[in-house]
Amino acid sequence: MTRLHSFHGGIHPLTHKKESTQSPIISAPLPAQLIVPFRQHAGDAAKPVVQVGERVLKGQLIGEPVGMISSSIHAPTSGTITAIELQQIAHPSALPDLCATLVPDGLDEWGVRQPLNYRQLSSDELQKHLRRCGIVGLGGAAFPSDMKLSHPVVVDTLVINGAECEPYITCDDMLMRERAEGIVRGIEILRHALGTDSVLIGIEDNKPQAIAAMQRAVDDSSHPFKVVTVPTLYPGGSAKHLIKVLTGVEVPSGKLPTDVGVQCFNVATAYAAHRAVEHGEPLVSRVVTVTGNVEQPRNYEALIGTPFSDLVALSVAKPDTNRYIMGGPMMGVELPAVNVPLVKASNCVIAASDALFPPPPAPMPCIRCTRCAQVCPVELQPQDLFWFAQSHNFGKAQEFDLFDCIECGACAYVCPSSIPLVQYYRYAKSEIRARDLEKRAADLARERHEFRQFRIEREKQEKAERLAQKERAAAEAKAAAATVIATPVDPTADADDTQQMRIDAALARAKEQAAAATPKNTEALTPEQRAEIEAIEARRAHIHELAADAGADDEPPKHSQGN
Amino acid sequence: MITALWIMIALAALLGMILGYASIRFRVEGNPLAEKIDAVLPQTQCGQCGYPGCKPYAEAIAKGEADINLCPPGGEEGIHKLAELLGVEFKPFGENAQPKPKAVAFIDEQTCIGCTLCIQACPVDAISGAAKQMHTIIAAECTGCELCVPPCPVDCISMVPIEEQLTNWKWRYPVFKLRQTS
Amino acid sequence: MLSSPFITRPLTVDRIMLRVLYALLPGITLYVWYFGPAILVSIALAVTAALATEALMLKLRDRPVRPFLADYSALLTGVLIALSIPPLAPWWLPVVGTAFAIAVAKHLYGGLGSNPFNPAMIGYAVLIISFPQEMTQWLSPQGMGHSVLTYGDQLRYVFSGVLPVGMQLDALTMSTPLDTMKTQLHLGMPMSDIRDLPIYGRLAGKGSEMVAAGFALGGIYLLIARIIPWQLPLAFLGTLFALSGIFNLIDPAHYAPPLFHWFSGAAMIGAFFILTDPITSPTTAKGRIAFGIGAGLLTFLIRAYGGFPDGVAFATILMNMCVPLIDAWTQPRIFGKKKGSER
Amino acid sequence: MKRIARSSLQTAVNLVFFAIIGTAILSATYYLTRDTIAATVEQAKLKLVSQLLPPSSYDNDIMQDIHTVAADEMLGTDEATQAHIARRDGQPVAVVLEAVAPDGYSGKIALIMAIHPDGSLGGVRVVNHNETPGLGDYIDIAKHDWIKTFDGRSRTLFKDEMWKVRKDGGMFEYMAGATVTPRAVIKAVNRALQYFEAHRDELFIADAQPAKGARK
Amino acid sequence: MTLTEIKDIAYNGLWKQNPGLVQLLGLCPLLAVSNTLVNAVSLGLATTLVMTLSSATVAPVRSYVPNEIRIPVFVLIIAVLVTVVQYLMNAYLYGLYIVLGIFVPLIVTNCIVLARAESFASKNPVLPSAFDGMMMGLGLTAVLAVLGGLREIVGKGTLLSGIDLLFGEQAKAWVIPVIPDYHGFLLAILPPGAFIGLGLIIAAKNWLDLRAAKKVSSQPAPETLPEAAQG
Repeated sequence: MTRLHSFHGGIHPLTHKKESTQSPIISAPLPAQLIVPFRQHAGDAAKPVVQVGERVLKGQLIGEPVGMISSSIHAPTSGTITAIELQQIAHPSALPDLCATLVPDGLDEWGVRQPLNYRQLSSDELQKHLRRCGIVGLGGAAFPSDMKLSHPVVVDTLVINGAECEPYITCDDMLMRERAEGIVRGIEILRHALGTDSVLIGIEDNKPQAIAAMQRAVDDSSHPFKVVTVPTLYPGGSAKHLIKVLTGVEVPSGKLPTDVGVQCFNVATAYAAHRAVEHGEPLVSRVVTVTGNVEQPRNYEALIGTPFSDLVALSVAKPDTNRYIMGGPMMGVELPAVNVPLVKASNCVIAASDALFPPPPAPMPCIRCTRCAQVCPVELQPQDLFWFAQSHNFGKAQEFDLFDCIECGACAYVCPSSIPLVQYYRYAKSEIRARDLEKRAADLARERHEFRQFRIEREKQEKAERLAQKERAAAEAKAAAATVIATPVDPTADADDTQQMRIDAALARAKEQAAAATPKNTEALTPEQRAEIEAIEARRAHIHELAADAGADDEPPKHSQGN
Repeated sequence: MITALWIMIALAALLGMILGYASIRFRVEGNPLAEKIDAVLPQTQCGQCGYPGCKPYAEAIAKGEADINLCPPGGEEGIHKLAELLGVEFKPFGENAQPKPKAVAFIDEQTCIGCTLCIQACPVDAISGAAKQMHTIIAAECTGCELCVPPCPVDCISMVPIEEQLTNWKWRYPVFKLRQTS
Repeated sequence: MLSSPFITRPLTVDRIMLRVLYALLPGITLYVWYFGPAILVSIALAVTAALATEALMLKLRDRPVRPFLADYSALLTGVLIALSIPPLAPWWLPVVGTAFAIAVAKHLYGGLGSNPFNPAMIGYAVLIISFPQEMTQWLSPQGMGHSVLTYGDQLRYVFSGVLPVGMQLDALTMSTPLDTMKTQLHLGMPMSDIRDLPIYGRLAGKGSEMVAAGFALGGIYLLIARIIPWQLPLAFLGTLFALSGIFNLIDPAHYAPPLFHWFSGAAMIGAFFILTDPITSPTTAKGRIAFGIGAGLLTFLIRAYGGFPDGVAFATILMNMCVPLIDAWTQPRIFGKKKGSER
Repeated sequence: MKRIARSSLQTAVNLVFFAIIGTAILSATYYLTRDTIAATVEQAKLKLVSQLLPPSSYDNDIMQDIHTVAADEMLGTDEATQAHIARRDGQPVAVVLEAVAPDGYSGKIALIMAIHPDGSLGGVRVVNHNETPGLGDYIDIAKHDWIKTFDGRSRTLFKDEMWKVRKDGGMFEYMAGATVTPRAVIKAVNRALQYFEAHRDELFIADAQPAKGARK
Repeated sequence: MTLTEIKDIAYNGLWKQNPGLVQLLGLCPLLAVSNTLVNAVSLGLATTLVMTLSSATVAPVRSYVPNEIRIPVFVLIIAVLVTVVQYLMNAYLYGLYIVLGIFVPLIVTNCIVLARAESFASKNPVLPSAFDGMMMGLGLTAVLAVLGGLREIVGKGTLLSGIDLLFGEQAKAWVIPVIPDYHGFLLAILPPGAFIGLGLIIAAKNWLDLRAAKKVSSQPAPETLPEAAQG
């Protein structure tokens, strides 16, 4: 028996899980059209690689990862891409994002699937495969799974998250009950890729059937995995907290679990990894709970891109339903519209009514009762953070570890003054992030401006120096000439001379400038980019030439005596 | 009374010497305040304050020559920050210095004649292009200072306000009705 | 768009305040039993003044009146002030004290949640500083005074200041047990003789010790119901007990025993109802212990050496001032951070 | 180095210049106002005494007719004080005595009183106290007339047990809630009278030399 | 000094830059002696006298004072003036001198005196400086008077108590019993009352300013035009 640890705080909201676990997972029918966003994961959006009008097969890559933290997007079924455009997605901002619209042809025809034997693959190869298959964390954060497998230090414990602590959500529960074997196989793949010995599968004690199923599957597989029953306590499903409960190790603030030799995956992610590796199927569908104010709460296996409205229609929303929540009631997002598409991170959709989720009463002032601090799993002082966020005192908020807040909502759940604490934290966090960006932009602008000033100053100096030199030379020559032939000097000729000299000086300086400017921060660029830059720099030099010519005339020569 | 006089004289002499010494010994060169002010300014280098850039404006504030409410790109928040830094009262913007929404310059490529005048005007070298060739704004480096707009002989540069997108979307400050509707 | 969470299960502010009010009932009942119903008049006056002032201030500050009146916080302030002043006080005494507490100590600082000082204690402090004479005329427990006032007489006196013919205020009132002790010690009477004076009961003042016990009972309910944190009363009463115990052991002739301190004056009501005001006490567990210890120490020092007979009110106010500092110094370690690491 | 030295010296000279002018002005004012100030101070003291003794009841210069009283426990004093003697036609009318009540509610209470040769009080005044405002401070003539109850009292008429507040069975009124303060004052006055009884004769002998600090 | 200058200086001293309400300088005496109207006004006038004289003294010598010893010299001038005032009060207003006690010599350290010497008199000619000192002093006196009057009425129910200290015994009759048979509210007379009173007065000033600003913004033209024409 593994010794369990505990964390500070936590709450016991009513779980409401029974409703949706009465019937097995069923496959949702093919919808009339699918809307597949290109940003379904943490990090950069994928880049579309299909054309409008193109026919795609199920599992065909339609968006490829861009940058380090990114993942692939695939066609969830076979059909035709009818549009690639901005469409509304499941985001609290209600702002649109780039999506592909896919009209299924009803054949559900798979493209090439390539099952692999994970034992013959290195961790690197597995990571690449998972990235290609678009596997991301299905617990909610949608972090690319391949990233979580690459780690610089030894990871000795793999924690599998089957806690599913949020009320209402049962997709992991049902997945474990019905597909335990696949999950265990997936866990073995992840364990193999990580190279760990110990595997701990944490499941909250309010899911006895899932625990039994998983235990049976582990026993059958003869892998030395441990299925551990953990007490039901929200937010026990937060990765860092589950790790604490199972191993007693606290992941340091601002660090990753791998820094303390632990990695954590959701059960659904393990299952997706299994499908990807052993069946060659990219992530095109997931299990999602449809519950709340509906006639038939249950779990569906639905294609990514299915509009939520289709799922809700299957479960039949009750007439007083007036809004929908994606995710759980504690951390979920209110949908801007019910026809936005299901994404990889969507574990649940809750039909909500004012009877089910009464709108909060008007907030009262904080009375510093610290009930929030008592339930905060991160042991923050939410009342202080609220105070700072409310007064826009962002520096202080950061000082009080605002960014360690996991936005679990436990504080707002117990607040006697009904203050929307989490919204204040989110507000403060996004303000701070925006300010950081602004600051960086300002610093960059300052640097560029200062460099420009410096350059202009240098050009001026050099020009003046050259001019002075030429004039001196000219004067000497004239003096010499004067001694030889005592003819009066033609003033116009002199002026022309100087003008010519100035032009020469400008040209020389422009060349020098071009030479000086090229080597800056171009080391990390591709040859094409370098060529481009060179071309631009050459043009620039030319421009400066012209500019210098224009400016040279009204330059008073006494500046040369400056320094 | 004579004693009092002597005491005063002795004290004055002593303190005077100390002060005279200190005034030379501890003279401070340069102005660290200007640096701090410069760090608060938005670095658009737009010159709307009447100074040729953010640094000169910062120096002017530090010397007490310029007011703190002259920087529209910094917004009211910028004034608040300056007021806090300098320990003075907040001053609202004047009539002709109102902040505008953030924007980046955009060159209409059909109209641009490639005169390079805007390139010379850009304080942060954020315009690429060459003579008789079309110019482009490097949007990531554009500070939205609008200095390139007036020199353009064909009016092909416009300021496009930065719209809210998923990448720059922010959670709003929670707002509630204070009075309950009854 | 609203942010998550979408479900809440709060024990709302008004319910918290209401439970605190319930918890005061045993003490008030015993008060009436031992000292007559004049206190109820005081409470009614103070509560009316509190609600009226609250409504007026909310109106002036352009805030919604109804939700704030319904949170019972002003009401609680009124009751606490009434309980801390002599029951036979003229009608304007609780009114002035409560109005000052609500208007100045609460609303001028920003209203509920923003006041650094406990409004009830500020109200009390203002009264004892401004009207020391009225504030020392405590009613003798029933049967203790030289003459007894009927209920009707009590009411008449409160509003008109007229006593029944032939009756002297002197004969009805006396100083509090703490005050008497201080005076007698001053005059050189040893503690053992003082305790034999008729106004003292088994533990402390006759009657008042039972009232204190009633407040303690209510306090224990609040502790069990987890309305108030345990650190504050424990640290406060513990410190008071320990300090008075040590001094009593060293010099029993000049220092009262610990239980006397516990059941005299505002120790019990202070420990459970005043120090525990969340708005004006620290937010961290360690901070609360520090706060309680500080308040206990100050209370004992003021009682033993200060110019006022009881020190709970001033100790509370002084410690209220230290709260931001205490909070800053006792920030707990957060998840995933080492103790004492850079914030 | 030389520059620093010269600058220091210059600054010093400058400051000295201003100091001299300032001191000169101050000295001038001092000499101009000195006499007036001394006269005013004396008058103020006389005014206080006049509250205890009608100026018509004596004809000597009581500011000059002084007896130095050594510190005494009975008076509550811990350093020598000056008693002023009032005489009419050379005969002693009263002595103005300082005393201290050490046990006020908030520290010492300084008293001044006039005692006639027969041991009766001309009057008592509180010169300095720290009693609780509104509570114990009614002993101050500015707040209340209570202190006038001492006028004319003497130990020959009233025995020790009468020198108490009414609550303790004595003859003096008090304000409810504040008994410590009047008790302290009554006790101090009573003891001062006892001191007077013991030293009656010597108190009326003036010091050979006028006290210091007197007029030139 | 032009008329606008005079107006500006007076407006600054009495209202806009009022030392008691806006600059919050010289609070120590302000809070300590403002328990009655007479005390408050007396100290206010003493301060005004010192400020007028010090500003008038600083202004002519300003160009002869080297920068290093500017502050010491100003302090010296102020200290001399205060001591002179103290001698005079001691000699001719003894009762008041006793009541105001330590606060008369404390005028030396009253920040507002040095502040005006430093920020105005050291940059301006004699006449405007003296006028500025006087106006600032009167501004302070006005605040002191309001505060003192307020505290006296609330605390004692009278006005002008202690007037005899200034004008002798016969002035005792001048005391106005504003609220007859008043019980007294000690808090107002004690130092906390001063803080609360000052806070309320500052609030009142801010409220008046806000109201004035609102008025101006709603109808800007008539208020501003005549002044501009004058300039």
